[in-house]
Amino acid sequence: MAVTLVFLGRLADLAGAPVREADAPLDWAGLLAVLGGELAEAVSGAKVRLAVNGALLADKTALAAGDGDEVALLPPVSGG
Amino acid sequence: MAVTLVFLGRLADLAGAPVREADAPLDWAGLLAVLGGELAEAVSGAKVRLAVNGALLADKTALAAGDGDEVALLPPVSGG
Amino acid sequence: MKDVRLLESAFAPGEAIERFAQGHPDAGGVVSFAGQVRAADGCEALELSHYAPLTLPGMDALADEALARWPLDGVMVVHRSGLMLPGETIVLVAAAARHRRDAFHAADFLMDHLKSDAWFWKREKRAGQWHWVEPREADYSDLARWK
Amino acid sequence: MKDVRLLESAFAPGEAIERFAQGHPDAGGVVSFAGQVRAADGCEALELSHYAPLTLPGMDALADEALARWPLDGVMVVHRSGLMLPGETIVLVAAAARHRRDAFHAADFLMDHLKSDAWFWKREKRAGQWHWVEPREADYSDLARWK
Repeated sequence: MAVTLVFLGRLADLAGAPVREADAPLDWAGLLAVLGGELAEAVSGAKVRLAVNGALLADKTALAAGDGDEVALLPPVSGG
Repeated sequence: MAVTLVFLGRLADLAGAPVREADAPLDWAGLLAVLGGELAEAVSGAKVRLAVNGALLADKTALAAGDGDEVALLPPVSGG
Repeated sequence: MKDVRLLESAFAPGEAIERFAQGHPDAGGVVSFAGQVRAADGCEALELSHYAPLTLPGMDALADEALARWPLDGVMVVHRSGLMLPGETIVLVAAAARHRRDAFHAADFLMDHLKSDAWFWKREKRAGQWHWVEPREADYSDLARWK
Repeated sequence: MKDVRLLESAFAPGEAIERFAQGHPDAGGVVSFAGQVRAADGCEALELSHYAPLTLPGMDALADEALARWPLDGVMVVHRSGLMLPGETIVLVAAAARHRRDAFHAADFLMDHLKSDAWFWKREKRAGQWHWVEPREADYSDLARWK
């Protein structure tokens, strides 16, 4: 079934939408393949982090998302 | 005629009133004589300053007040 | 003690500060910082997005860290999200403490973390075009002071 | 730009902060400090006296010094005198600046000077007795940081 990808900040612009579905299971190589091109390159950047169901991954290349999981793609933040 | 002495903070308590008149002309020795006792001692303390007509004296022992002058006796401050 | 809020619509910072100060009658002083959308520089609008599973929990943990680091009577952290116009308040932090230096440090700490270490993404509209804003170098060095 | 006031009666700090922030739409942020009479420690009332020929001119010169030291959009210095009850605001300073660090420094600077280098005399009433308050050692060392 599906993994939900949530794109934040400028990654949502690159993705063309804030949310996208991907087939489960999904690992880091699979994520890059699904994203492709410019978006895969952006997500590979050292400052972009991943969270699965609201839990940050210390090592994003260890991604292992299953059916029903939500993967958030988090570029550098800027608040205040 | 007269010099007006204005006592601030705890000096007003010691003086028993916030304002007192003294004969003009008034120098440092004259001021201490007019004040007398505990009040003269308090005013001699290193942290007490004098102002004549709103202008602080760099050296209070150089006091030279004339008729109509206002001499303020200023103990250590505490605001905020 | 701890008031942490993520707001979707405009709010009055002065009112929030006053309520916070009155809620901490034993504190000698309250330091606050209010950040607003600047009218200068041709900024027409600002939009802040966030990620719900991380943003409010992160703000809450930040408030707890400030409370643990300094002897405070209370902290307030209020952050807007959504679309904002010039003059609107983006962020408001306040710290109440017996001694003012603790309150100054805590408010400073909270702001440094909200600027470059909280889950918000900011973009500005200039001449009709949206531009993503990333923290300045100074924001990262400000943050590093607390490590 | 510069708002310096010596007030004889109670005022609402939040309102003053909000008006100040709105008056500086080009500033990115406003830092404020509000000091209030603490409800704790058995303080029943507080009285601040001042010496008119020195006090307001001194506050005004202090505000000018802050404006000269940091790139600020504006400063506000409001100080009460007279009799105050627990919960009432004694002092309020605010600084508006493009960069928040300048505003933090200016507000901190203003408070350190108002605490131990402005022409006010403070006494507290405890158990029906008035006691003069002098600055703490920490207030003098805080002040020395700016020399």
